[in-house]
Amino acid sequence: MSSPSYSELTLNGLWKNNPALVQLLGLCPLLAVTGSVVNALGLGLATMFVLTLSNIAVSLVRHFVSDAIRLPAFVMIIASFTACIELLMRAYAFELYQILGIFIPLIVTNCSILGRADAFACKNSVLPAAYDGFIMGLGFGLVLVLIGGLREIIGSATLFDNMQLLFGEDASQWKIVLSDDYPGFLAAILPPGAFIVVGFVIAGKNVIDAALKRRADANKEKPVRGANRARVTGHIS
Amino acid sequence: MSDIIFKLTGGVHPPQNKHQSIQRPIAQADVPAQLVIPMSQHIGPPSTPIVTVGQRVLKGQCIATAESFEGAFVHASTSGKVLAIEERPHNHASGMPALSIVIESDGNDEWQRMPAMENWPQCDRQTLLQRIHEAGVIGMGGAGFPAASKLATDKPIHTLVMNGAECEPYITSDQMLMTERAEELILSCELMMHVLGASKTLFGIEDNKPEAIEAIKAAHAKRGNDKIHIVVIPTVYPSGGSKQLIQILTGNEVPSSGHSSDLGIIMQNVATAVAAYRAIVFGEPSISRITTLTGEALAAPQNIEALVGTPLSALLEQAGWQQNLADRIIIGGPMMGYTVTDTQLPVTKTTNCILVPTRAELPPPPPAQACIRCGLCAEACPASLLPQQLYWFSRAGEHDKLESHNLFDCIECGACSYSCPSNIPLVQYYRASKAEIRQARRDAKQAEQSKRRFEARQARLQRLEEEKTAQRAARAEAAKKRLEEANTSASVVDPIQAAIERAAAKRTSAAAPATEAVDMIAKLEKRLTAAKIKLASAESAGSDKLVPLQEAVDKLTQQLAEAQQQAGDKP
Amino acid sequence: MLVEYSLLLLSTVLVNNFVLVQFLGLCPFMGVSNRLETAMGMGAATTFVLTLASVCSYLTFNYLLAPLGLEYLRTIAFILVIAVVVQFTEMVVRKTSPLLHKVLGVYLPLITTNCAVLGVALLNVNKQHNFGQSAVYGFGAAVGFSLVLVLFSAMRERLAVADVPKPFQGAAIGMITAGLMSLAFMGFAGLGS
Amino acid sequence: MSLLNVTSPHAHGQLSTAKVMQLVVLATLPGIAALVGVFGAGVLINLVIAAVASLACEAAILSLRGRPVSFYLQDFSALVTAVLLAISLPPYAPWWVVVIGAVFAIGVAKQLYGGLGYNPFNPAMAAYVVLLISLPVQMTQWGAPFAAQPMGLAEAMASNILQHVDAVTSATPLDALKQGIDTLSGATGHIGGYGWEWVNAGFLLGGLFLMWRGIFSWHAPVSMLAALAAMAFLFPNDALSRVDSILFHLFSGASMFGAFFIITDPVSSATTHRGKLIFGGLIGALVYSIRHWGNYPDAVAFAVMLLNLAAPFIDQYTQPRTFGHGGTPS
Amino acid sequence: MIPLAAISRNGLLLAVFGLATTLGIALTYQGTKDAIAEQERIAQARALLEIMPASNHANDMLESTFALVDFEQLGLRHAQVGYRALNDQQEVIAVLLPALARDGYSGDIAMLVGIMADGTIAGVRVLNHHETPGLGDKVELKKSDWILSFEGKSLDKPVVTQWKVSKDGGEFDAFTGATVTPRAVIGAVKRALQYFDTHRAAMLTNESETTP
Amino acid sequence: MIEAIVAQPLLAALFALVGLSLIFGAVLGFASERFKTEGDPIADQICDLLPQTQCGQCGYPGCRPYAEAIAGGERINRCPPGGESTIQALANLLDVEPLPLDEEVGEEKPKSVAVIREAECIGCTKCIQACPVDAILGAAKQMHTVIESECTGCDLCVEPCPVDCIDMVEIPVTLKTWHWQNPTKTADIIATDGGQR
Ligand SMILES: Cc1cc2nc3c(=O)[nH]c(=O)nc-3n(C[C@H](O)[C@H](O)[C@H](O)COP(=O)(O)O)c2cc1C
Ligand SMILES: Cc1cc2nc3c(=O)[nH]c(=O)nc-3n(C[C@H](O)[C@H](O)[C@H](O)COP(=O)(O)O)c2cc1C
Ligand SMILES: Cc1cc2nc3c(=O)[nH]c(=O)nc-3n(C[C@H](O)[C@H](O)[C@H](O)COP(=O)(O)O)c2cc1C
Ligand SMILES: Cc1cc2nc3c(=O)[nH]c(=O)nc-3n(C[C@H](O)[C@H](O)[C@H](O)CO)c2cc1C
Ligand code: SF4
Ligand code: SF4
Ligand code: SF4
Ligand code: SF4
Ligand code: FES
Repeated sequence: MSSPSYSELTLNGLWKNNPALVQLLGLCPLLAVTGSVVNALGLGLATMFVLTLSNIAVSLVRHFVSDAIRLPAFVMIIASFTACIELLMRAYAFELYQILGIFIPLIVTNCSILGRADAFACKNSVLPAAYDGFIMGLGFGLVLVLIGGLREIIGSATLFDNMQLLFGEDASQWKIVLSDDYPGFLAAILPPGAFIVVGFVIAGKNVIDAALKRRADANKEKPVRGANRARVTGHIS
Repeated sequence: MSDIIFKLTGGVHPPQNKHQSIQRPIAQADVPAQLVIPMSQHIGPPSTPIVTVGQRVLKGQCIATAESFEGAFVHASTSGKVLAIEERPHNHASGMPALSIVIESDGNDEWQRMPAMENWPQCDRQTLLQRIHEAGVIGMGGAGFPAASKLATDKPIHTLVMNGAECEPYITSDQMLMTERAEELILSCELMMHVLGASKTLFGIEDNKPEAIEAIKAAHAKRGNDKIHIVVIPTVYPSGGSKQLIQILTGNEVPSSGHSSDLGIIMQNVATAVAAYRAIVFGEPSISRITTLTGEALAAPQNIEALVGTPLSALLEQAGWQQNLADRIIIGGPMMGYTVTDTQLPVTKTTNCILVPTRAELPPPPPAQACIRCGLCAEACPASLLPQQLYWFSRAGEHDKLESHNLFDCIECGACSYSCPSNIPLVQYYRASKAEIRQARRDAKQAEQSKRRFEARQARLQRLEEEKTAQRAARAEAAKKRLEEANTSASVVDPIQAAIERAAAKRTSAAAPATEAVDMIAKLEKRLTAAKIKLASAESAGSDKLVPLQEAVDKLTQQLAEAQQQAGDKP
Repeated sequence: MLVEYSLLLLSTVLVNNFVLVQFLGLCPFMGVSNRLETAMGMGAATTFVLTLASVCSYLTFNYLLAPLGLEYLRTIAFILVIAVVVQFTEMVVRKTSPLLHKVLGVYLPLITTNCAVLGVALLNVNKQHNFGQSAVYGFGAAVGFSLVLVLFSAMRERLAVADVPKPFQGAAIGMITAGLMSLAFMGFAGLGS
Repeated sequence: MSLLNVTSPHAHGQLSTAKVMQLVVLATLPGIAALVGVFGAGVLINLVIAAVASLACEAAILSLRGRPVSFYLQDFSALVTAVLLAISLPPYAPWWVVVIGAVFAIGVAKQLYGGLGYNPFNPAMAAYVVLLISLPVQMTQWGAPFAAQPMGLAEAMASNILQHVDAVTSATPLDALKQGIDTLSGATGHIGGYGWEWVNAGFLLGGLFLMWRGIFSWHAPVSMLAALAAMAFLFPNDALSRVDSILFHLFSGASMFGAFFIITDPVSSATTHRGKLIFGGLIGALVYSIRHWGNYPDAVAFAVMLLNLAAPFIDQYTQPRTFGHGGTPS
Repeated sequence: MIPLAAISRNGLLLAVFGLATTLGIALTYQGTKDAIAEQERIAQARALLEIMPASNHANDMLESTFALVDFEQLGLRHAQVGYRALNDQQEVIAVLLPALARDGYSGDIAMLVGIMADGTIAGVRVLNHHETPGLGDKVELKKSDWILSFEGKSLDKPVVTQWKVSKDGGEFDAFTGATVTPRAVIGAVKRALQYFDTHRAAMLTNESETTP
Repeated sequence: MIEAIVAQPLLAALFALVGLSLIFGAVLGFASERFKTEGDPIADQICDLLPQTQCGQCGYPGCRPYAEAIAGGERINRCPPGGESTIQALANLLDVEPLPLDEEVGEEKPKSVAVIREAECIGCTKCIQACPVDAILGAAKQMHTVIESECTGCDLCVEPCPVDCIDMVEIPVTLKTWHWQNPTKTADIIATDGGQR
């Protein structure tokens, strides 16, 4: 397998094969911790961290593991990085840790289904693997933040509230209030809103994709039909 | 008589519109100049023509035969000359052509009857069935199922059901038959019971035909046969469906995949019974039928007894067709009939009605709206199906679901479409889906067969291939034997063999990582065998390359042993 | 006792439904719900594994990690336990009932990556459930998961023929439907407390 | 001359979807009249706003999708949704609450699924629930019944649209019951709480009319009311006697409105007869459970949505016995 | 046949992984252990510190707890402890009492009431509740400042009869559309003040005792 | 012993997890040996759904190989003879979204059979070798003929024929095979989605 180029990896992770919007993986955190930007960002960063490091680690050890224990070994690698970040967050961002709750340890399952370790890292050398992990994490994190932002705006007409949880006291100034007498639209912050906002974001992506495809189709010739037909009986002399 | 009747499941009450066509008595259609008689008027294999082009035929003469009871005999409807035997447009929902015999009428209408069997009560069942078969009597209530085939059932039959329901709006051909030929009809019942060995007849008539009921009751009273029960049933569509009428009259349901004969019941349409009666008592084959001509586009709606093969246009003319008013021509009633666009199509034995409505009378279907799952269709369905679900599955092409929702129990009565507030052509979906499923079943069978043949072929080719390799291997083996014999130092061979075995044992453990050493050993082995084969063949051919080959083999053997040694040390 | 357990069950199945309220196990919920039959298979497999995993991780935590003061190792320990349970289940099923294996087999490996399983294990610790509670909690979570999965799949079979606008077809309308489901489940709030 | 070539049946019944919808709107009139009598003219303003917003939203989406707009508007289903939503809202809700509700009902709950016939959830109820959890303040402001000076149309307009007058609000009887306040009325002769029995009677009347016209079968409403009554009898509130409890729950809140107008929505409910019995019965039981043990004083909307969710599943397992399949002949 | 070779090889390899990963986690844990412990303490004391900021007192309130006699009077369902704030002289300057309002709109409302030695309220915080989001949840400081309106109030400021929501003729505002929740909170705070009144002497003497 | 371990947190951690993973690895090793999967039952099920035309248009030499490829993750929309209905059936089986037929591989055509213009046939047997289901009868230097009921319509025999005497003939609709079609989508106003949206 020839390793894909970095630009291809980037496009894949951020858009074409976005883990959250296209592969529909990691949905739990996507919905659970996106009530506000700060929560989303917190989990997004943590995921990115774990994904990158575990991809590196997996790529490093890929020659030593046999098929039978491949999955458990990788899961253990991911789990250990997750456990580390959990400990670090407890130590240095405790309030955020409390808010994100079990979704921090759940990065384990989340990342293992992101499947990058299995699908990519164990077949590629360290650098592409690291980059892939980073981009996939970034793609996931960006969607988290986007949805967090949308929900925050619809729910309470604010943006970047409580950023101090992640970036220290100075960040509490970052809060943007969009409307002062907004009555609040709680459904956006409550579970139903999470699903519906994600649904609309996916639909939005579909619209953009359709537009892009139409443009691409306009200047692309049709594939030759049956070009790669196999000879069923070709091997007979 | 106080026969109990049962309630029909579902059903609808469309406006009857029967009065228009019962104002006149049954008229006789003129003999047309040319008749087109299709060979596929019945359900079953098409009949086989036995006349030749140019041959003169008489009215009632057999012109096509059938081998078994599943087929039907066909007779000339009038005397004349056979003009052609060819594919002609057929009076069928498809409008597809069918093999037909075209007869040019000579205007004499000269009869050739079969011998009458007035002593039928003394005749045995088989003789009577044969006569019904040879007279070409088929079900005239709709489906066109050969009467002889139905009557020849080997199940014990206790009840004959006469279907005089005629539940479709507009149609009055059975009604007029019952009114005008009541006595013949009562006698036909007796004949049918005799053929079937049935002990009673239930004669079901809808209560919207008082004249017919009166006539039949009078004839019945006159004849005084207490085995025949005239049962007046409430008017509801589709009470005339065979399963439905049996439900109304007996309270029993014909099992889904079975026939009424499983309940000991056989049902015949009244016109069929009369046709069979006339075939036996007068020797007249089935060459004509009573057809209702009705609809507001006709000036003189009426019933006409028409010869099979008469073009529709002739009948329409006779009933005062106002072409400019006609919106469509429906063969059958407004609920189950099909439209035709060609007025030259022939009347067949099953053409019970030609309905020519104006646009105002039966407006064209408005565009379908979405199904709102209101369930009105399910309320109407006489088969207790869920038409709306069938519709959804049909749209989605979910064949499994359609079958598990019993699509094949749908009798295509159209009650659901009739009541659907969203104007969805439900029945058409079902017809299409049924056809698709049948096609899929056929395809699956075909695919299964193709797969078998493909696999058989592959297996054969592989066998051939194997035989070839086996032969090659045998040759190699023989050569190797010779090589061994030539190689006196057996000690060289043994470690190789051992190594090969060891490596092979290693390879079989699938979980074992393919280390380089093992690869190496395998490679060496291959090269060694190749070299040995070459050596052997060189030997047998007496080639002069023997010495270098022998050296190569020795070297490889040594390498292999070394590699083996290394691999053994490693883990 | 019985009342307490049935309230816990009610609360995990409906009020705090894992999928719609707690947001756990969403990937299989969205992924394995196109057909009713598959959803039922998945539900059955998950119910079995989740209950077993809940109990096993309880045992691991309380009899191995807690006595040694190793609470911080719970994530990695639980994920190992879950993987073993899944594998083990597959082995047992395959050996004892090939028929059942045919029905459940394909879903079993998917369960390891269902975060409801790890979620149950972790929540058992957080909520300091005892053995019985852990079992009931795991079972309730799985029943809640299966319930909404099955209902959702029946609904999606219907959606498959709906005239959904192009951009919303597929995952988007699935999400929105799940949102409306979750809206409905908000009605259970406060029940049983 | 060209003759039509179409499939059977060629005849068609009288009922059309548009007519069904018109009848439903018609049948809400007695209930609306009672609402006006009890709470003043506010509900009328809501009706107008909701109707305009719903139809506009439906038309907008249809034209976005390139569909024939007038063809679809003529089925009147958006109007039904609007009317039913407006009836459920507090009579003096601000205008924008009504608009948000109508847009959610039509835009999200109905048209995202393809419009009439495809929506799995009852649009009016989905909108109601979204509003209730999102804007609880506005959604819990019910005016006092039979206010000393009932609002006329002008005042109602001022209240709803300009939000001038602060309407006097009070807890609804169900809410009061939940809080243990005795506004009950058994003593004063008002069985469903002051004024509410009139409203319920109005909807009962309209519902019976629809049933008589064959718009829906008896199964769902009867089974819902029966289940509600049974639950009220078995687990009465401390403040009520068993009989009072039954009457109170049947004639308070949205019981009759729900039973005859909401759970009968053909699109989102179960379709088979047995299915409808289960559907209605579970709704009745859930309504009482949530009223009695849950966080919400009335629960028709939640219960309906919960059962909407189960409707396809119920349908799947309550197919009627097809003609000729098993069963014993009668 | 039991494939011993495969078992032992895989087992060993996985064990190596286990070893490595555990080592990683364990080392991280050793590194962060103290920081985590510190954070957890802060979190526990957060509500206490919000009411009695660190600048106002000199002790660790988590350490100076006392058992509450007659805890039912505070609405509590089971025994809990109260906290004392001490000044440099180890005198009690305030007590912090847990209180529970059982008549919330949907379930119990748990709170912490800080009362200065002179009987005025230092602050009130709601710790846990299930009130309707958007209606009753305005008792949280995150959602509204309402809860701060208790500060400086005491049993006679306003007088006992005025400890009601305005709708019931009292001193305190309620939220639009939600009267039940404030009514419950006010009631519970009032009860806490009355409890303080009755048990003042015992509570204001600083004799640390462990949790009963 | 235990006390000693507990006293050493690092040691305890190592001990616990190494123990767990030892057991785990052993169990998995055991499982991997003992319960090897043989064959792929899902491929059989897939193969049963394919039309068995054996035409190779999917890019695989026959339906079975394509079935195996699908089981291994290949897309399900590459079989033109099966068309929409096969794709739908596969989607149902595999619980994935149905895709439109891949344009690249061809289009769904009405079913047809091969017919040899017998007068022109030179009896070269090339078509016999090409036919995947042995549907052609004939021997060297003799006229060949297609068994219509066995022909899958794969058209593999057309190209090898040196004299181009094989035609693919659509199977005509007859009175027997005619059936109702679904109502046309254009008549059904709900399905005219403005072209695409
Ligand atoms: C919906 C439906 C309605 C039918 N209505 C009648 C009817 O009114 N009269 C009738 O004789 N046959 C009617 N038939 C046909 C009968 O089911 C049955 O074919 C016929 O009575 C059998 O008699 P035959 O074989 O003599 O035609 C109807 C069939 C269907 C499916
Ligand atoms: C023993 C027996 C076998 C029958 N076999 C068939 C059959 O194979 N196909 C068929 O269409 N009708 C068959 N029929 C007749 C049907 O039951 C039915 O009467 C006929 O299809 C006409 O249908 P209709 O009555 O509903 O129009 C059979 C009847 C009997 C008594
Ligand atoms: C769904 C729902 C939830 C409510 N939640 C609360 C609540 O959490 N707290 C509260 O005080 N009132 C709540 N209420 C409002 C009360 O039931 C009651 O209507 C209100 O307190 C009356 O107060 P008012 O006199 O301010 O109008 C809720 C009402 C409804 C319908
Ligand atoms: C008896 C009946 C009841 C209805 N109830 C509702 C309802 O509760 N909510 C609603 O939005 N539409 C209702 N409708 C209208 C229509 O079915 C609804 O707009 C569809 O759900 C939209 O697809 C009803 C229609 C009928 C015939
Ligand atoms: S009658 Fe028409 S609209 Fe009503 S459920 Fe049946 S198909 Fe749907
Ligand atoms: S056509 Fe079929 S589905 Fe429709 S009512 Fe008749 S039997 Fe039922
Ligand atoms: S395209 Fe279809 S029919 Fe042809 S070989 Fe491939 S799978 Fe078989
Ligand atoms: S005869 Fe030709 S078209 Fe028919 S199966 Fe054989 S190769 Fe294919
Ligand atoms: S993130 Fe996929 S199941 Fe939870």
